[in-house]
Amino acid sequence: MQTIVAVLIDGLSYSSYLFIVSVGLTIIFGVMKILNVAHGSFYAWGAYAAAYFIGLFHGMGFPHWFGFVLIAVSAVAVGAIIGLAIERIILRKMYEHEEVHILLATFGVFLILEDVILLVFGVNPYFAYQPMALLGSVKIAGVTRDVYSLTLIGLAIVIALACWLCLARSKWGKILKVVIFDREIGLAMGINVNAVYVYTFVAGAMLGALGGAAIAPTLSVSPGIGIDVIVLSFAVVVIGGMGSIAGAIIGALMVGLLRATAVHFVPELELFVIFAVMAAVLMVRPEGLFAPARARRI
Amino acid sequence: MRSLTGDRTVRGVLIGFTLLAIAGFFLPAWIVNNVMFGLARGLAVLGLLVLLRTGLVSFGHALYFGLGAYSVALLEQLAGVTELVPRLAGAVVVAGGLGWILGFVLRRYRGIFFAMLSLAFSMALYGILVKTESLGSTDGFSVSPTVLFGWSPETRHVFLAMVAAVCAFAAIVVQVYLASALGHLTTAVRDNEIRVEYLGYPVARSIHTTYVLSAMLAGAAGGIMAMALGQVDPDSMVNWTVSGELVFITIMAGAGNVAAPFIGGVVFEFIRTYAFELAPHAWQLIVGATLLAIIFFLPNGLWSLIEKPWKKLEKRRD
Amino acid sequence: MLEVHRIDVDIASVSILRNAALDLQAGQMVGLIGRNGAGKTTFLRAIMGLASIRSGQVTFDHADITQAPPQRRALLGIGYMPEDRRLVPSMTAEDNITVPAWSVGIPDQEDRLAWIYDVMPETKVFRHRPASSLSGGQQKLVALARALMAGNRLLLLDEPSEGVAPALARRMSEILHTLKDDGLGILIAESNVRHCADLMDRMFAIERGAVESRPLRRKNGGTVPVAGAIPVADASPAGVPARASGELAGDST
Amino acid sequence: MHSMFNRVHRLALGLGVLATALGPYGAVTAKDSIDVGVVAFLSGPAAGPFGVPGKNGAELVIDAINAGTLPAPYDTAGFAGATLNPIHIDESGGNAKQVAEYRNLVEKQGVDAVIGYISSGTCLAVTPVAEELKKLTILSVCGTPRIFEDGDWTHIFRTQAHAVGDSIAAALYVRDNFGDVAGYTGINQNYAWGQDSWKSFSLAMGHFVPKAEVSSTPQFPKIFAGQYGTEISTLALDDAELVHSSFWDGDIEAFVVQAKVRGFFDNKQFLSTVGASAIDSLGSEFPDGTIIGTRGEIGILVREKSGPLNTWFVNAYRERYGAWPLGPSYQYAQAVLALKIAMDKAARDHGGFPTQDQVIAAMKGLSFETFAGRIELALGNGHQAVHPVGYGITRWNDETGEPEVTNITFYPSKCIYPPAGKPSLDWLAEGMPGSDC
Repeated sequence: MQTIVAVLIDGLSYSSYLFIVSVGLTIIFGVMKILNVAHGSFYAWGAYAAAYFIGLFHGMGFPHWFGFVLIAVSAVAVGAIIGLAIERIILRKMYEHEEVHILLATFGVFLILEDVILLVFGVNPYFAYQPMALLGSVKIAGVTRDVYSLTLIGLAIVIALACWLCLARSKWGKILKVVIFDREIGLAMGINVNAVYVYTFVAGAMLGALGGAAIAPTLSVSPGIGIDVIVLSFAVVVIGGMGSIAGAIIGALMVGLLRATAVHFVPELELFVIFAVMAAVLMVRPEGLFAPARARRI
Repeated sequence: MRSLTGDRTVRGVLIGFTLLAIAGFFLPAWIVNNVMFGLARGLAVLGLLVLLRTGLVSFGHALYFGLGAYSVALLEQLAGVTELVPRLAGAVVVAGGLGWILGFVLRRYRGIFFAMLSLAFSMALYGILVKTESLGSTDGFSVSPTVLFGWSPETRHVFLAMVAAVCAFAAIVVQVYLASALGHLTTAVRDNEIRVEYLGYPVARSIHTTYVLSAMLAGAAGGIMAMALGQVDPDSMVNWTVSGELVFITIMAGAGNVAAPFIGGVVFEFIRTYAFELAPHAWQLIVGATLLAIIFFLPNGLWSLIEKPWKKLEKRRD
Repeated sequence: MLEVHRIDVDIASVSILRNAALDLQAGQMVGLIGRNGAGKTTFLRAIMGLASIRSGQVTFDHADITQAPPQRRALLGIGYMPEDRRLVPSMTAEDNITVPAWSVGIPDQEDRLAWIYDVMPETKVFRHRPASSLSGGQQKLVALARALMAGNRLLLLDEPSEGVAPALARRMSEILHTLKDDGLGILIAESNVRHCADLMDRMFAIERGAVESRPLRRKNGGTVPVAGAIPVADASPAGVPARASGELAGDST
Repeated sequence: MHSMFNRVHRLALGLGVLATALGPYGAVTAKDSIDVGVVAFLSGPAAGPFGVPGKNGAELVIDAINAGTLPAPYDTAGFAGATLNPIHIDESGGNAKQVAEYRNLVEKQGVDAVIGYISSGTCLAVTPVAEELKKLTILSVCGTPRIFEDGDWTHIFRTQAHAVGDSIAAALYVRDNFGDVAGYTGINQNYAWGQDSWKSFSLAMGHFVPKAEVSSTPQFPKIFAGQYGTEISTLALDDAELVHSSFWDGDIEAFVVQAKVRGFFDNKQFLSTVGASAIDSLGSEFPDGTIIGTRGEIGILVREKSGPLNTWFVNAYRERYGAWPLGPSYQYAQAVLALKIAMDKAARDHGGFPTQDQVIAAMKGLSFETFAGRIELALGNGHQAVHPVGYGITRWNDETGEPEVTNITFYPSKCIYPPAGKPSLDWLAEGMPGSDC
């Protein structure tokens, strides 16, 4: 019983983290049809920026809670600066290219950003545990857990709701739907598709960076952290259905809970199960469990 | 006309690889090594090129590359095999076998779904290897030097010649395949699948055949890599970044000719070696920047640099 | 109002339009007639900025819009209705119609919508239904309504009566007539002029990417000569074959 | 500037060789300088706590030896009189890449020897290639016993003792200080080092603390995993109160940070065989009361130890790098020292600059004074070092604002290593016959 509760809680907090990272990827794919490998870099940069600034401001005597502000600021700044730069400098010139070229270009950007991290932040790991330490711990079903990881669950819910409201309830969401459905018809109807792409990419980048920034306090932030994250979020997005936010939720929950179960019972299968499920879903429902309404011409 | 160009390519491949094998005896060891690594990668890229002609891009070809490499390592661990021929055969058979099985599934997929399913399969293998102690976990295995019919040569030059022979053979097989009716069919599938289907040709089967061929090439490539390097491990052989690198070399090389992958593979190996030497903290940056430069300025790959003057020359001759 | 000066358009380095030219005044309805694959759709897309023009010029109200970003057309009052309608299936009819209003930021969008419903009362009936639940003909009407939302000066209609029932086609002609009388310029690309030949002020024939002005044949058999018109011998409406039924398949829901 | 020129020069040379297909590099003969590859993690999670301190330690001692400023008995300048020119290589990127890099070092850069390697995985991968290329290679940090127990190498030395001694010393420390512990579990990385550490620790515990029950679900996350939320839950749910870990790179820091917030260390006795680097980087965040080891007479356990060599090392290191020397700083410095001693000795024995074979012969079975202890190449046919291994208990000192380790006990090498020729796990399983504890 205790173990089941532990699996649930571990799985949920891991899922939340996966969701926050993956939702940006799925949004970018949905709108721009770009599978962005550089998403792993947004994550890494978000984590580095947050860890760096939390360490810096903590050293200057700022209170612990200020870390939360820094997490948000880091995510927004990283997304805005790096996201905008990539869209403007690289992707803008590539929309007419073949899909595989765009994918590879994002891979190139990923490689470049991996090393720029080293050049900017050096090779030493960063720690930003202050926000996590501030929130302390709570005992659930006999296991003590950090409140911080639990708040990630809350953050994931807030982000999911915000995305849903934005897409389903706002004028913006409807414009986005038109572009998702058909870029050309959007243009013909006066939508500045380039602007939509910029906003989408920057928003997606911010979400990716937020994933990194939010998880930074629980990690040693060190070079290479983006490599595993990117395939994990691919798995999440593919399982749920590429381009679907509900799908990202389902995908993250499945991956998170599966992994937690594996770690508790058969640790050797921890990684395998994730990709086995990804393959299985692709085989049974290639569009993903929560495929968005297919871009079927009616 | 087409068979004529085919002949010319075959001749070019034969001459090129023969020269390379001979040159190998005069090159310093480190260049021999890099050329071998480059040829091994080139062989896997040749597999991707075959798929690309069908319009498919696999983001998980490290599955077969790694499988080939691990076949060589495990053959040695379990049965003490160090002979070149059984090692290579093992790599090709294991990779081709799995390719044949997975092909039944993958042949139904196109575009991004094909890429993602390939990725999933390769990462599943990665997940198993990394977490299983008896399979070497993250360490992998060492591979002892390859023996050639009971003879273990002092230098690696002989081995380079063997690798060159294998690559030449593979390139010619692919060239012949692409020129065959089945090969033409795959290209037609890329251009208009439905039309091919209407004409009554079995699209799924031709994709399946191509896929198995591609898996065998990547398996051989991994096997050669393991032998050339003397080491296998999941991060360098099976992780998604390896698949990414292979696709990168495919684009860098260009899909115009069966010789292109080998040129691309060798160039990549030298770029990496020098990038690493000049800037150990920024070698990925250099590789990434090269990738972007190729995509932007040389979208048809290095081969277009060779092809253009060649075509000009031919025109003049005509 | 709209002038297309000798444009060349390539798609994937295949020449689609060569020296294509056409002009249109406010309150005029002009037909662009040609068989399937002649380049009608590309011509309209080039005007909309969706296909890039290699050489030549497009002006609207004497302003050069050849290289202007595509979305600027809607702002200028040009509405476009693609042949295959392309409504967003998950959105309601009204949301589909209102899209250009949101993107362009039409200040009197309520009035405009009311006016559209006034011209096409039938669309008002199913305005709250998702586009995916509408019949092909209904979707055509919604697509026209959507084009009207931004297109208060010029309409570019790609095969408006294609694949719809004769009754609806007649109704479409009626609507277009009203719009023309309201002063809109209308350019209709058709492979079959039967339904709106009456309304046409001028016609241009398009064949293998070249556009030529040509006499209009009235129902009564007479012709209305157009200044500078060059008669095209074998391109009479009757000579335009009906489209292969297989190609219609994609158009029905 | 000089090194830049060198690189460009090498690049041009390399290209020249490629283009004109010149013959292979000739063997480099007598000289006033030698090139030595120094391999350590310069990027990745292991760079900060291990690679960079290791590289610094090597650099410090190389410069001092080149200049002849090391205290006696190592105060002669140079290596058999020659200046050592280090070529630094990053150990990250996976085993296959390291093997390729090793081939490049030897065959392209033409180094005279290679010093380094932190990860047991890299050591296992590089060793056969080093032997194949016949290049003197001194492994400095890695700990898997498999190197010399599964193989017999001529060109490979290791100046660091292997993991079995660390584990035995750890079990002994537990017996001596926490003898009534009822059960134990572990979290170790899923590769050679982690697996060997856990295996030998549980064997040693069975021997020294037989009452303690071993957990059925020890955790083996992937190296550099970085997130241990789920693993911490499983360990917390386990009844065992002692938690063994051989985490060493950024992983130990991540684990400690994540576990501490969850009150993990309030209920568990944590034993970290090699996590000392985290004590400095985490400061007061590092849990008090942890059993900590450094794999030898190095690092934080000998920080206060007096003696001219250690005082010089600690002070010179602090002055140059502004930080305490960590275990890896000592380990790399010791490997460099071994090379100097062997080269000097070979030069003395043979008169003139020694050949590689002479250096190898001189190094075999070497026993030498290091900065804070003694190293004997007693195992692996004179190629594998043994030395005492110690443990202590961590405590944050609020007054000095520095961490400290109390209650330090060192266990002599005669006690914790098997006699020459005996595989250590077999020896452990047999109950450590001949051990002198």
